[in-house]
Amino acid sequence: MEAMSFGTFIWTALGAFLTLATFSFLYKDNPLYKLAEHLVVGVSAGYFVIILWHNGLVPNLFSRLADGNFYFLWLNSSKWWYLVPALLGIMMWTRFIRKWAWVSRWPMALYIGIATGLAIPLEMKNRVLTQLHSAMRPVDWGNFLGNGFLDTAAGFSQVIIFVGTISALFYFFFSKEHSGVFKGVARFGIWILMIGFGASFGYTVMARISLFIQRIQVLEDFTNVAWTTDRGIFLVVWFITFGIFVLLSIYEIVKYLNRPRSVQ
Amino acid sequence: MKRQLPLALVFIFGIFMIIQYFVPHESSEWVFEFLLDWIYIIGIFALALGIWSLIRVSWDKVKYRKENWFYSLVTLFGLFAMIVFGFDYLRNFQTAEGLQNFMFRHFFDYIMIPIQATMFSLLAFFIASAAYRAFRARSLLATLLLVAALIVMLRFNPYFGPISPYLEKTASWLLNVPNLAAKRAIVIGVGLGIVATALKVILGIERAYLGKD
Amino acid sequence: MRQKLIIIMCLLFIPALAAGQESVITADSSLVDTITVVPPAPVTDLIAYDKNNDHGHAIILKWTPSADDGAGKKNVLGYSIHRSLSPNGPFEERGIAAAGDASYNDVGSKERESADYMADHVDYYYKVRTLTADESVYADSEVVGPVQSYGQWFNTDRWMVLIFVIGFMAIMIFMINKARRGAKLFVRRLAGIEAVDEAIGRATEMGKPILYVLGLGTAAEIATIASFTILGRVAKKVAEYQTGLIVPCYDPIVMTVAQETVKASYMDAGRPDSYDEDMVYFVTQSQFAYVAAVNGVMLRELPATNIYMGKFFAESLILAETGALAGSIQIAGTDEIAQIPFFVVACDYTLIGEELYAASAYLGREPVLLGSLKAQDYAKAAVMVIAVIGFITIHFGWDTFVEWFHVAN
Amino acid sequence: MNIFDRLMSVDRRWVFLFLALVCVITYVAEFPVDITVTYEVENIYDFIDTLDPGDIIFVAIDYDPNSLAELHPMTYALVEHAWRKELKIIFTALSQNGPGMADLAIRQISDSLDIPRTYNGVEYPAREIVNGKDYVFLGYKPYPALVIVGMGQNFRIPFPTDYYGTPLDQHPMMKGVQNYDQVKCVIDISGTSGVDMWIAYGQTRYGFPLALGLTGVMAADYYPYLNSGQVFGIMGGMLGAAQYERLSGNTGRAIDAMRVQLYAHIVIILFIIMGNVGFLMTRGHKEGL
Repeated sequence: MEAMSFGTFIWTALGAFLTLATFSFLYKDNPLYKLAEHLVVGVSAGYFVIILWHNGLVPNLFSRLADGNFYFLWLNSSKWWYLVPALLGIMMWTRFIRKWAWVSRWPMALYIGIATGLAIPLEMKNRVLTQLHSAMRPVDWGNFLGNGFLDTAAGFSQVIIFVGTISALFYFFFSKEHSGVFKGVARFGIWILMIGFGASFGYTVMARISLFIQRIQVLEDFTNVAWTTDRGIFLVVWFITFGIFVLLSIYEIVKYLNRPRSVQ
Repeated sequence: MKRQLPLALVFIFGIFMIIQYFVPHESSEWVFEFLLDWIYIIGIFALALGIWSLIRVSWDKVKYRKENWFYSLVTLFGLFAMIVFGFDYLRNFQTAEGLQNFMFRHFFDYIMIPIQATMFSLLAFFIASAAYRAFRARSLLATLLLVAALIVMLRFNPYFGPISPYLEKTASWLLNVPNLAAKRAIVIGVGLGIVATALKVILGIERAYLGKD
Repeated sequence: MRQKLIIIMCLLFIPALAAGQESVITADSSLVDTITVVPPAPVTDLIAYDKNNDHGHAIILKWTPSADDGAGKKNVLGYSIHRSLSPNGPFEERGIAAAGDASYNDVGSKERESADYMADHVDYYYKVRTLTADESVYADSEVVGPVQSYGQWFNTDRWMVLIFVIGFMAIMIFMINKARRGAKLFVRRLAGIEAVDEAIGRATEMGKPILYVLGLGTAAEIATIASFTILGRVAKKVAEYQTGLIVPCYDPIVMTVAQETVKASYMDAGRPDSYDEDMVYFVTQSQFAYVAAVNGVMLRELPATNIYMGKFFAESLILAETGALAGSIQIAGTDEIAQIPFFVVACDYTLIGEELYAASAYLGREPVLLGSLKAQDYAKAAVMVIAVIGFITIHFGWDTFVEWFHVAN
Repeated sequence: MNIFDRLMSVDRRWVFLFLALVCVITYVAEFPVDITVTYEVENIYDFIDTLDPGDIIFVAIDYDPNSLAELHPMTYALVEHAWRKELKIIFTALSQNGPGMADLAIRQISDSLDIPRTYNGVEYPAREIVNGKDYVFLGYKPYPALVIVGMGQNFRIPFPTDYYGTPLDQHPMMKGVQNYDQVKCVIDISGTSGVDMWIAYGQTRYGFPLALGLTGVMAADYYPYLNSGQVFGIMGGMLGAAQYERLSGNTGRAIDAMRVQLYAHIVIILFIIMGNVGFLMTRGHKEGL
């Protein structure tokens, strides 16, 4: 374990403490979780203010108007047209004044107009056409049963992919009652959907457990530092960090053991 | 002015952006990039509204001593501390030195990262409790969901002896065949849904987002 | 960007190659004969033309690889592309293609200030040099040119997208007009939608609020825009029943729009006085900090119903499980495919994918919106018919039809 | 409330507690677990295992620190296996951040070889790994496609000297080694698109046997190459690394991680089964009423 200064260790302890505080949410909502929650909300909101200022506003607006002058309202800057988005941005602020709040609809309308117009051809291409094109694949009839057990590349798998896609699309029809042949196809569609959902749920478990393992590692590293340095003060910090949670756990266990028992 | 102009703006800019997609020429590209800058800058200005909302809601709690008001103070502390550090103790607004500020970085590394990473890791537990609570063989559909999930979760389990390789193969088949079909159908449907909704917005049929007077 | 990167990397590589050669020769003279230094055959049939369907500033080169590339003397390493403003030079190296490649896309910058700037409507001349391990042993092709780059006004790769967009728009306008004229349109029931009404009633009975989460999307995302419409309907009912409503927001513009939407709904319901600006508030733009806050709200306010509509990412399951713990009825809808399984498992009702986009029409029951739903169905039917035709034709070896639907870029 | 009702309505906090305990215990206690081995990993193992001492293999380490957690265990298992079999290795690192990690891996695995160990019942004596005799680390050069093509003619073209500045010909193991013709196989451990280059410019052009070690997310996309025979084996993610560790009898970090995964999965599955047993039993009961 590499040497760590006491200052850094205190910060690490803070991180470990907040990690445990957040985990305490699993037991129930409690003051420590509330503390962590409210702290992270404030800190992250402040963080984004700073990031958007330094990486957004300054390079995208201020630096472009930098050669302009306040007395000319920056109209003399070489990229004066960037005053337009600035003005639109300021229009958003009319929401602070009740009477003028409706002005903020203009930039909002612009924003939504640009976003929707952008989405239409892009989504048509990226989702509909791309998937449609890849759905139209020839089936490998010569290798219908495939090599070995449930071969993904086998012909029958390709048939199931195609039929499954079409049936699942059937399920999404809104203006047709699911009845007759339609019902059968839509039914197969929903089976495919459910199997797909189940499989991807099961597949994700591993990645989620990994996240927890990583948090255990962080706490382990913190513990290792505390126990392998020769300065007792590290251990004191370690005991304080974990001690609060140990005491609270004992308190909860005692409370649980002495709970009033209802007679059934 | 209050309602017709915004609707007209949505229509004009929407149609422009659709046409723009088909015109690769530099002039169309220039306008496109300029408009994206607009969106970006409007978004940054709007953050002020968001921060104002956060401050007002938090401050109200403190002022009227509502339940948990103390924690709102913590939020306000975090917010202002980050802003002060991020401008290098309010000394540098024009240059990005604040991003290297010692406290700014340490608040990020030892407060934001641990809490967020831990929130994320709670998923390990929630995925377990969700599976326990919801995976019941209530109906055919629920059973299909359950069985598919079980097989995939067992895919690397060695305790089934000779069946193990088959479990692994079935799992990979489930992931690559029915799962692919399901995804493809959903993606196509979603694509059409998005285009339909976007068209409704541009044509002024869906206008809930504009509010009313 | 990627093109530029490759060019930069190539430029870096050339001195490395040169330096390498030197040290080989000095290090061990026996090595010299292990590397062939006979000049290779030059590339032939070199052609250069403007790249189509772009904004200009790019020229494509094609050639037949050297006879010694992978065959013959087998000593070709790659090809370097040289460009000049005059057929006699001086030539500037533009990039490198590996051996076996038979084309190169010379992309310049469109920024006048850039060192890599490549002007449109200017005559350029090209030659391709066949490279070997020895820097001084190479073979140049003949010079081709002049060739100019220029931008196009229509991207012919995308005509199928245009047909689809216009076709869909036409069906939509037609169906909406039909609906306006009073045609009866049938829509089947969707459990998730019907649950919304019940859930609001339940909240009223319990005297508890409704939590509406718009997700992590920005207002530029169509899923969020669809969610605004649903929020509008929910808020109207909430106003009528005088139930509480909590809308924590992730994005400031989403918050602004949501405030307008909710306010309008309260006015529609005739209760503008009950509208409180703080029902819709901003939390933070950080994914898990936002989740932490919403979790807190769920456990402290114990809402009767949680509605999640819009874009959701990994947080979907954290929200849904915490909501279940709080005993709330939960209705979710998202188009984010990876998250649908989690909502399906943990929520009482889930709108899968495009059902989210249909929800507003269902809740409103206005003929115009139902017309658009019908249009969506026709488009889906068209897609299915095309898929089946394509699937059949490709089995008969006719893949032209399928290729129509391939959009190159 | 009978036992089956109880099975159905266990407080979720017991699920949390149980899962957390199992994760922590399996993380701390280092007991071996068995891993189901798939043929695409076994192919790689068998290939390496049947080579003769002195044969040369080529290992490309093309990943960045962000995929280190998944791919480092593969490198460790594979390289240690090869060195225990007294094979010689040529390393390259064709991604920008690769050389540092490759260097670290080489040093750490060399240290491990200093200790005698028993794998799969075979005793391997301690062995000093010597640069130039047991391995050569060529290092990094930009533009991977060209480097890969160049090495097909002669390793000395892109890499006249190795990573540490020594001319290749001063290394005894490089005597007579010109290009891919003298190596038995190429194994690319990659978290980047460099793997496409190895397939397109390397395997397709020079026809050497190629095996891949990929991140879990990437692996699925490369199975078609396995079916077409261009690639003789694939290790995908932590699971692939764990399989290799198990085959070589060298329990390492991948198996450590998989041990937690395996038991965490089993806990979840047990809870699901418990819920269903309760559900099925009470449903019959209630319908009877």
